[in-house]
Parts: sequence; C-alpha cells; structure tokens
Amino acid sequence: MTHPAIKLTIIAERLLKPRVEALLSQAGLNGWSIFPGGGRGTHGVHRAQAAQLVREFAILKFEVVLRDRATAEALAETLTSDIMAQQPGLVWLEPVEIWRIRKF
Amino acid sequence: MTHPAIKLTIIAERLLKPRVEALLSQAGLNGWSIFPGGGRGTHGVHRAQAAQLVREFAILKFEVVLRDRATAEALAETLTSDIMAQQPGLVWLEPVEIWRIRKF
Amino acid sequence: MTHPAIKLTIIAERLLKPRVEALLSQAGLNGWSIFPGGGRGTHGVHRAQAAQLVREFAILKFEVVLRDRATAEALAETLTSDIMAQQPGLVWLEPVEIWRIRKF
Amino acid sequence: MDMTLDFLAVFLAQLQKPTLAFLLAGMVLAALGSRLDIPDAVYQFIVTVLLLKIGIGAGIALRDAEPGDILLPALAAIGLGVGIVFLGRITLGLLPNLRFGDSVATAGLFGAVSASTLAAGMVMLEEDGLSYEAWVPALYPFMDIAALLTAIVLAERARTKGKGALSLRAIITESLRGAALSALLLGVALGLLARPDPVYASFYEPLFRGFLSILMLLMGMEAYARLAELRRVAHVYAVYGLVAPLVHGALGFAVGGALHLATGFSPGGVVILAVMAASSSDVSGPPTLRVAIPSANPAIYIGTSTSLGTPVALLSIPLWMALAEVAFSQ
Amino acid sequence: MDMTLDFLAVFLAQLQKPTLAFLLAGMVLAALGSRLDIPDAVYQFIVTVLLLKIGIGAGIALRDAEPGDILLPALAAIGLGVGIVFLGRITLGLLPNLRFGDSVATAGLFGAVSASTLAAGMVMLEEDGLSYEAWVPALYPFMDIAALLTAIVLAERARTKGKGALSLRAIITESLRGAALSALLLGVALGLLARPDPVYASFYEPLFRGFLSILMLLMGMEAYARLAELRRVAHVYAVYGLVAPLVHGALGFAVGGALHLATGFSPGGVVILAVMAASSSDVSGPPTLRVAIPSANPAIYIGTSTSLGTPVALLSIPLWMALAEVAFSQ
Amino acid sequence: MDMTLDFLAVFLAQLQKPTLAFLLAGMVLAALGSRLDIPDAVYQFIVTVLLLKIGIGAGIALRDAEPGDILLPALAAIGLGVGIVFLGRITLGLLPNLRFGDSVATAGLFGAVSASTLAAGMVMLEEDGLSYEAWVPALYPFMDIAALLTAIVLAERARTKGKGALSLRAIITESLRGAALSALLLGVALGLLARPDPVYASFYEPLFRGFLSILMLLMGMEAYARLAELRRVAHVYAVYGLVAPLVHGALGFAVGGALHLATGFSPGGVVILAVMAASSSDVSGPPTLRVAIPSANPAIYIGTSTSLGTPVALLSIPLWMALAEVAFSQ
Ligand SMILES: Nc1ncnc2c1ncn2[C@@H]1O[C@H](COP(=O)(O)O)[C@@H](O)[C@H]1O
Ligand SMILES: Nc1ncnc2c1ncn2[C@@H]1O[C@H](COP(=O)(O)O)[C@@H](O)[C@H]1O
Ligand SMILES: Nc1ncnc2c1ncn2[C@@H]1O[C@H](COP(=O)(O)O)[C@@H](O)[C@H]1O
Ligand code: NA
Ligand code: NA
Ligand code: NA
Repeated sequence: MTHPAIKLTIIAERLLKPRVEALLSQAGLNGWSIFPGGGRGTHGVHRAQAAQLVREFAILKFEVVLRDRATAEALAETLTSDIMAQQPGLVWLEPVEIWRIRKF
Repeated sequence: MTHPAIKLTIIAERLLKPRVEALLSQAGLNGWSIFPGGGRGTHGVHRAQAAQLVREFAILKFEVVLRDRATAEALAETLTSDIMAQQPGLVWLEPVEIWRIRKF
Repeated sequence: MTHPAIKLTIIAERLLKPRVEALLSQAGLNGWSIFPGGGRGTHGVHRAQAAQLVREFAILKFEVVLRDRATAEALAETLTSDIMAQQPGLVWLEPVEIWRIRKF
Repeated sequence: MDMTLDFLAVFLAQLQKPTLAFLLAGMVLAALGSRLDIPDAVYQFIVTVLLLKIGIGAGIALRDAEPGDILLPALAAIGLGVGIVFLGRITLGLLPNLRFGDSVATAGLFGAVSASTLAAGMVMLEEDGLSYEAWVPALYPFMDIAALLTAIVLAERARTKGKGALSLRAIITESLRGAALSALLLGVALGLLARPDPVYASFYEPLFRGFLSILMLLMGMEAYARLAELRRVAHVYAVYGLVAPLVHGALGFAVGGALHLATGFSPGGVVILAVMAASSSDVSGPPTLRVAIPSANPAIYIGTSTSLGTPVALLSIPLWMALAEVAFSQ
Repeated sequence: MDMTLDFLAVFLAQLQKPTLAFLLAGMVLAALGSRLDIPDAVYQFIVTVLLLKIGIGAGIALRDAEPGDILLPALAAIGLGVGIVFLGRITLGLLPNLRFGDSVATAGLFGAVSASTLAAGMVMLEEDGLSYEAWVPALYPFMDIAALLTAIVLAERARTKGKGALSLRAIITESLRGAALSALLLGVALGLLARPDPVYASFYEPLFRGFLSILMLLMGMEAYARLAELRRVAHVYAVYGLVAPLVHGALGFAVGGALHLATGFSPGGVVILAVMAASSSDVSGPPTLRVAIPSANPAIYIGTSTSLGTPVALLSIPLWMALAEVAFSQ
Repeated sequence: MDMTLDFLAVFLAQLQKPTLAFLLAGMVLAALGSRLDIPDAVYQFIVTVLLLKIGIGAGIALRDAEPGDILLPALAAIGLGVGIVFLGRITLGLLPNLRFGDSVATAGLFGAVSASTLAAGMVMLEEDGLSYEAWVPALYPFMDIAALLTAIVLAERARTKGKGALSLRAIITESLRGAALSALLLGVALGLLARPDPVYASFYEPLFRGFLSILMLLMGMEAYARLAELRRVAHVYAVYGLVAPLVHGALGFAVGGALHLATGFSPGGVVILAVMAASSSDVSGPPTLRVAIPSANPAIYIGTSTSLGTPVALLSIPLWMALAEVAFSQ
C-alpha cells in the first residue's frame, strides 16, 4: 500500500553541499539522494561531464523524499531566502507516493 | 496531445541492477532510464562521484515511465517486499503526462 | 510561498543536445538542468558510466522547470514530432511547485 | 609455393601479437559474461591521447616533408574513400531487398577510417621494425571525410532526386569539429608549428601501446555486444562485413603499391594505407551518418562495422604486413 | 638477541617505504577533513590496470613453470583460505553474543585476499630485491574463492540445517565474472597465451607503483571513514580485526616455509603467501557476501576488514619480509 | 642595445615551447567550435597528480634545506601576496564606478597563485636547464593564502566597518582542506618524512609534462569560454587583467633579485617567484572568494583571472626567463 509524501528537489552548486546537508540533517531527515549534472541558467553554463576548472561550481541535484509537507516548505524557505539567496540554483516540490513508510 | 501515465522511481545499489532489470523486463516494459548518483540513508553515505571501494555499492536511480498504474504498484510491491527487502534503497510513484503513447 | 509550475523532462541522446538547447533558448527559457545517464529502450541498451564507443549516443536527461503549461506542451510537441521524431528518447510533463518565481 | 609458405608463417606469427590478443580477449570476456568494464571518462581520454599522439607524430614528420611527397598519397586516400563507397553502393545495390539508405550508410562507414585500427596498425608495424613515412597517418581525414561525404551525397540525391540543397561545407565543418578529428588535426598542427618533441617523447609515445591495449579490449567487448543486434538484420550485411575489409585492404594495398612504384612510397606506408582502407569507422562516422541519413537503420550499419568490419580489419593487419614482406623484399 | 635486533632494524626501515606512507597519509588526510578525493572513474581504471599487471606478470611466468611446481602452492592457497575461515568461525564462535552470520561473513573476508595488499607486497619486495616465482600472485583466486565459498557454505548450512540446495558452481562463476577476478585472470591468460611482453614493459610495469600509491591513499581515506561506523558495533570485532591479520600471516608464512623445505619455494614466495593470507578482501568480497549472506550486517564485516584488517595487513608486510630475511638467510 | 636584442631573441624562442603551444591550441579549438573536451574525472586526477608531484619534489628538497634558507623566501612570498592585493585595491580604488567587493576580489585572485602556471614555469625552466632550489614551489601556499586572506579581510572590514568578528583561522583551515592545497601539502609531507623517491621517479616525474600539456589545452579552452562573459563587464578589468600579471611578475622578480643579492637565492628561484607573483588563481581561489565575499560578482573576478590573467601570466614566463638570463649572466 502506498502513502502520500512529498519530494523536495534542490539544484545547487557543490560549494553548498555541506550547508545543504547540514540543514537536512538538522531537520531530522533520514536520507536523501544526490545526482551530479549540469545545466544553464542566469549564471551561465555549468558543464555536466566535461572538465570545468572549479569543481566546487559543479551542479548537484538533491532529491529528498519526506512525509511532512510543512517540513519540506520550511526547508525550501530557508534554502531560497538564506543559503541559496545569493547563489545559483533552484528548489521545487512534487507530491509522490511511497512504500516502506518506516524508512521516512 | 498528452496521455496520463505513471513514473516509478527506484533507488537501489548497483548490486541489484540485474535483478531489477530482470523484474522490469518480465513485466513486459519496453524501456527505462538509469542515473548514477549517491546519497545518505540509514546505511550511511554513498558517494556520488568520488571513488568508493566497492562499485557494486554505488547508488543508481531507475526511472520507469509506464501506462498502467497497477503494473507500477505490483513492481513496487515486489521490490520492497522481496528484492530490496533487506537492502538499501527506496521506491516512489508519481503521475506524469506523456507523448508518443505507442512507445509505452 | 509556492507557485504552481510545470516540469518538462526530455530524455535524448547527446547528439541532439545542440538542437534541444536551441529549441529551449528560442522559447525564451532562462534555464534548464542536464543529467547524464543510460537506459534501455526500443533501440537497445545505452550504458550509463561504462565506456560506449560513440559518446554522441549517450543518454542525457533534460529537466526544464517553467511557468507556462502551454509553452511546455508546445516544446514537447516540437520535440516528439520533429527533433526526436526518428530518434531514441521520450518526453513527459509533471506539475511542480516552485519558489523564487522571478527566476522563471 | 615457397612464397605462400613464407606468407603463412609470417601471418601466423603476427596473430600472436598483443594488440590482437587484447581484441580477442575483449570478445571472450564479453562472451563469458564478465562484468569488467572501462569507465567512460577513461575511454574518452584514451581516445583523445591516441589521436593527439598520431597527429603530433605526423605533424613532426610533415615539418621535413616536401608538399609534393604528400599530394599524391592524399589524392590516393581521397580516391580510396570515394571509390570504396561507390563499390559498396554498387555491390549492395545488386542485391534484392536491401533498403537504399542502409546500404549507402554501411558503405560510407566502410569507406571511412577507424582510428583504433589505424593505431593498431602503427604499433604492429613498429613492433616489426617496418618503417613508414611518419606523416602517412595524417591521410586519415582525407579518406574518412571523402567516404562519409560520398555516402551522404548519394543518400541525399536519392531522396531529393538530385534537387537537394545539401551543404557539403557544413558537413565537413561538423566532421572536423568532432572530438576525434579535432584531436588528430590539433596534434598535426602542434607537431608542425610548435616544438612538442619533449612532451611527445615523455608522454604521448610511451603511453601509446598501453592505451591501445585498453582500447582493443573495449573494441572486442563492443564487437561482441553488437553481434546480438546484428543477428536480427539482413544476413547479406554479415557477408559484406566479413569480406569487404579484405577487398578494401587489397585495394588500398594496390593503390599504395602503385604509389611505391611511382614515388618510392615506403612499404610501411603501403601497409598503413591498406589498413586505413580495410578499416571501417566505429566512433566518429556513426553519429555523422545518424544525423545526415536519418532514414538508415543504425543497427545495420553500426552493427556491421563494429562487430564484423573492425575485428576483420584488425585481424587482417598481419595479412598486409606479410604481403608487404613478400612483395617488397627483393 | 642478535636476531631480534636484526629483525627490529629491518622492520623499522621498512615502515618508511612509500607504499605504507601513502596509506598513512590517506588516513591523516581523512582525519584532518581534507576535501581531496579521487574520481571514481579513475579509481576503477587504476584497479583494473593493477590487476591486469599482476595477471600478465604471473601469466608470463607461468609459460616457463612446470605444472608440478604450482600444484602444491595452489593447494596450500586453497587450504589457507578454507582454514582461516574455519579458524575464525571457531574463535568467534567461542565468544558470547555474536550473531552467527556476522562472524562467518567476517571470517570469510579475512580468509579472502585483498588485491591492493597483494600489490603493495609485490612492490615492497621488489624495492628490497627480494625475488619470488613471478606466478605466485596467480594463487590469489585460489585462496580468495576458497575462503568466500567456505563462509557461504557455512552460513547456508546453518540457515537450512544442512538441507540447502546451494549452487556452488553459480557462486564460483559469479565470482570469476566480477571485475577484479576477470581482470586478473584475463591478464594471466594474456601472459600465458599471447606475447604481451612489449606492452607489459612499456605500460603496465611502469605505471604499477604510481597507481598503487594512489590506491594506497584511497585505502587510507576509506579505512578512516569506516572507523566511525565500526565504533557502533561489537568491540570483539575490533580485536579480531587487529589480531587476525598477524595470526593469518604467520599461518601463511608457516605453510610457505613448509613449501620451501618441501619444494624449494622461494623466500619471496613465502612472503607473498603470508601477505595474501594476512590480507582481507575489501573490494570483491563484500558484494559477494552481501548477496550470499543477507542476514549478516555489512557494517560489521566490511568495517572490520577495511578499517582494521587491511591497514594491519599492509603494515605487517615488513614483518614477513624481516622474518624471511632472518629465517632464510643462512 | 645588445642586451635588448639578446632579450628579444630568447623571448621569441621561448614562445615556441610546447607548454604555451598547448595553451594557444586550446584557445584556437574553442574559437573554432570544436567539440573536443576532457572528462571531468580525468581533469581532477591530472590536477591532483600535478600538485602531488610539485609537493613531493619540494618535500624531498626540503629534507636537505636549512630552515634559515627558507625563512626569508617564505616571508617574501607572504609579502608579495599581501602587497599585490593592496596594490590592486589602491589602483582599482582610484577608478570611478567600480564596486568595492568586485575590485577586492579581483585583486585577491591576482595576488593568489595558479598551480597550472607554476607547473608550466617549472617545466619551461627545466627544458632550458635553468635550475632552482627544488623547494621553491613550496612557497605557493604562503603567497596564495596570504593574498586570499588579505582580500577577505579588506572586504569584511568594509562591510562591518571594522567591527567584524571574522575567523581567519577558519578561512585558513578551509583553504588548506581544499583539494588543491591538500594535495600539495600532502606531497610536501611525503617528500619530507617518507622516502617516495622511487615512485616519484617512476610515475610522478614522467607524467608531469604530459599531464601539464592536457591541462594547458583545457586552460586555453576555458580562457576562451570565459571571454564571452567578461565582455559584458566593466572594461577597466580587461586592462587590469592584461597589465597586472606583468607588473606583479616584475615585482616578484625584483623581490627575488633582492633575495638573490642577500642570500644567494638562485636565478631559477627568482623566475619561479616571479611566475607565482604574475599568476592568478583559477581553481582554488574562486570558491573561497565566492563564499567569503558573496557581494562580489564572480563573472568579473573569475573572468578577469581565467580569460586574461592566466594566459598573460603563462605567456610572460619566457619574459622572466629571458630577464634572468640577461640579469644574472655575468
Ligand atoms: N528553469 C530551470 N529548470 C531547471 N533547472 C534550472 C532552471 N534554471 C536553472 N536551473 C539549474 O540551476 C542552475 C543554476 O541556475 P541559475 O541560478 O539561474 O544560474 C543551472 O545551471 C541549472 O542547472
Ligand atoms: N528520504 C530519502 N529521499 C531520497 N533518497 C533517499 C532517502 N532515503 C534514502 N535515500 C537513498 O537511498 C539510499 C539508501 O538508503 P538507506 O536504505 O536508507 O541506506 C541512500 O543512499 C539515498 O541515496
Ligand atoms: N518507459 C521508459 N521510461 C523511462 N525511460 C525510458 C523509457 N523508454 C525509453 N527510455 C529511455 O529512452 C532511451 C531511448 O529509448 P528508445 O527510444 O525506446 O530506444 C532509453 O535508453 C531510456 O534511457
Ligand atoms: Na575504410
Ligand atoms: Na586472507
Ligand atoms: Na599572483
């Protein structure tokens, strides 16, 4: 049987990884996934697989599945208004359905 | 014109790739995508791009778009209760809209 | 506060990257993300991390978050009926909720 | 009779060379279901280094070459590229039930050149002390682009009944911008205009054989993997994939032999020309054709080239060497 | 007394060797929170090249070896692999509160072999001019597979009360198909059947030490990272991880010494056998056990092996070398 | 007059060196729209190996150096790092319409050091047989950290009107934990405390030039790519990017010359000091500044450094070499 949950996606530079992970841990989350990539945005091009001089500027996508929508919103609020306020990247939410509810 | 469909996302270790792919094939699916990544969970950290000694423990994300919700649920059920029962990883469902319906 | 938006996902070979990016730019989009991966489909297997002889045949996933559903549908239409008509790959849409609305 | 025996002896000894052994090993590994693989990032780097090395070596040699020495071989390379495609188009055209696009694309790949086969030829010649004008590998783009263009033009003419407005310039530019030809030509330019000799001697040269051994392993695995796909398509392509490299190599050898008589082109150069002609493109040709001839089925032309053409071309290298030994040994 | 002093002097000098220095450096880096890391693609390639090199070298040596020379050492390797697992199972079985699956899996990893430890041993022996039959590293799979199989069979028998229908064949096949053993055996086959000597000398040999230094750095970082996880599990495993490599190495040394007396097995060969016995698997053993003994807790057996077993085994290499110097020097 | 001619002759000959040729080739490739690129994993590894090599070499040399020999050069390096940032802050401060954060961050990057430029200098000196105290490259972190800290403190003081509680310690620690400085210092420690000489000679040394050639290619491509971004920002930064490396190099040369007179610091050492001073950080400086001076626009300081500062610094290496030849040749 499935349970409703929410998925928070965060696109940010590797530079922010420690701060994003600290935020997620402090919110009491048990887990998240990270996918390296690239892209284009207002700050120009981030390469996905080809070398870019500064590795800290590589794009990472965090996918965080969690049960509580309010927590997800609070996280997104902190990210957009504080940690990522002056930095490249974006954040979005999607509803999902999960199994193994005890994991979350 | 778009058609409603369902997306099944599976996060698992590379170790399970043969069994997951066999399951998807047996269910008659035509295709799926795989994205390498990393993450954190109850079993500790999985690195995304930095070397980790055992490559079979790397994180893979499967994204499977399919038309039939019942098939998706049955796959998720088998995964969580059998293949991944004692293994790291998780599974979730999302509704999507697709084009080129004959591909699915 | 969140705003409703739409996410367009495009799975295509690297070969088509220039044409897909040109299409997105022409539609006036500010940004998109790209994630390298692999998969299986009617055209056989695409490896995700292991070498494959022709790099232009590697799988890329584009994730494009945008505000206007009509634009997303028009893009998907052009992709499936023109750019990707005879090429591997697929396209899907999902509703999402976003922050920092001025970015989009 | 004596000559035949000589030839066979040389040929068999050649088959034990490491380059071919790694190719066969790759096939065996894939057949046994091994999970060994080479990371994509490493593969891309290996190919770049191999092509830079080939280019720099050729460029250094071009410094001291007379333009006149190169003109005729370059024309010969172009001629071989074009000729092989026409030959393939005619031969395959005689057979019933083949789609035009498929046959032209296949002939195009077999007219084009495989960098890995060329590199393997260079290493095997060197191991045998058979020397050649070091600029000969720079003929690669001439034969390669000529063949791909010919195939594309033939396909386009058929589609548009000769009224098409095909931009040859655009296709040539795109080919040259691809990673493979960019690396090769960059190397030629560096060898010709700069003085890369120290880094060539300390890095590109010593890594050449080793990186090639890894690439051969991979070509073997890939050849095996594509075989499954190929099995589903017309069997006549299997015959073409097995026979064409030998015919094309012989053609290249003959043209090279004529150059030898006319200009004193070296026996080693003749072999390299034969190896290029025998080889079929696996890396840079396929994406060019996928874009330019979308009507052709990639499983056919890629499968035929990668799983049959390339192994046969590689295994035939000792043949051209043995032939050269016999033909030019007086 | 004199002998003890000799032994200590040799042992201390050994500890300054670069191989061990890179291991310790990796631990220090991780402890200081450095963000230095090695890309996964490069790591995979490094391991493949190291194993190909070990295999090719062994294969070349096997060309001239008598089957009789190898039979006894191969049996000894199998015996050590099986014996170490039984020893571990019994020792850990005597202790209260340990789960059976955990203790068998841990003993299995310690019976198996670490490729990086083996490579480190080879480099250190070479630096010291202590020679060995070059085929000895090919004993790796015998000891490794024997140990893993023993552990899996013990676990399975306990679970099914002896009624299980375990496919040993399937497990062996799966082990051999893994990237590590595939690369090693591929190398052996190439060394034995082809003539890879030139590429071995120009590529695999020269890169061996350098790639090993990178791998040692990584093993050091990983050892430190796993220590945190290990702290949460039963302390008796910590004792096992620290002591077992020394016991197993001594066992290997003794068996090797017997071979020396019986067949003239070289002192260097005795050391390599001791190093393999002392080592515990970090790369290819863990996934095999994760699948085959799902009831065991990976944090325990992987943590014990990677963060304690491997560093101790690596640091004990000079011990076996010093011992050999003392024991075989008359 | 004679001296000027000598100088020009030496300078022009230097411009044909492979290191610079690969840089220019990278720019040309990017300008022509080539799709050649280097995989990120390979690039990361190349940078790590280059820095380990520089560090190990310096560490080995430090074994035999007197602490007294190094003290003055280290202070000079710190002085240059701090001085260049103040100089930049004052110069750019005189100009209207520049935002304070942007100018301080830019001056910070130009005071800091580029590992690739340093490596290029080392190779070019070696090719010319111009020797230097092998520990001089170990001055890198002194100049680098001093410059970045100065820029950060200046920016912070302006923001908080001198009341800020900035943790210098934290910034230094973070800098040292970064991949680049970690690798360099790890190398120094290994060279100093362990005996890595064999692996240094068999791996790190031989790969140095080759890996540098690949890095130069990449720096050239990146310089071209950043030029587009830079075009959109204030033109005064373009002038700074073109002129500052020459001024800073001359400053470094003068300070080095003073050391030469005072302590007998070698002419080669003077050149390396000038190269470090002329260079501007591309890899490790930018993320430090992005975090520490968030108000500054990265397109400005990174663009100025990577697309102008670094090429000019690289192309000016022959200048310092020619200058040294003329100045110290009596
Ligand atoms: N509309 C978008 N949809 C998806 N990803 C985006 C979008 N805009 C920006 N990104 C990602 O966020 C990164 C930083 O964007 P920016 O802050 O606009 O420079 C880009 O490199 C993309 O990877
Ligand atoms: N809540 C979550 N959201 C997204 N990914 C997760 C989550 N929990 C675990 N994962 C992923 O699943 C892997 C295994 O998780 P676990 O089974 O909890 O160790 C982690 O490494 C993550 O990649
Ligand atoms: N049903 C699917 N769900 C997710 N990804 C798919 C699906 N079908 C195909 N793909 C992806 O699209 C690529 C090309 O598919 P195809 O055009 O069917 O060969 C595959 O390699 C997969 O990466
Ligand atoms: Na050809
Ligand atoms: Na062992
Ligand atoms: Na500087």
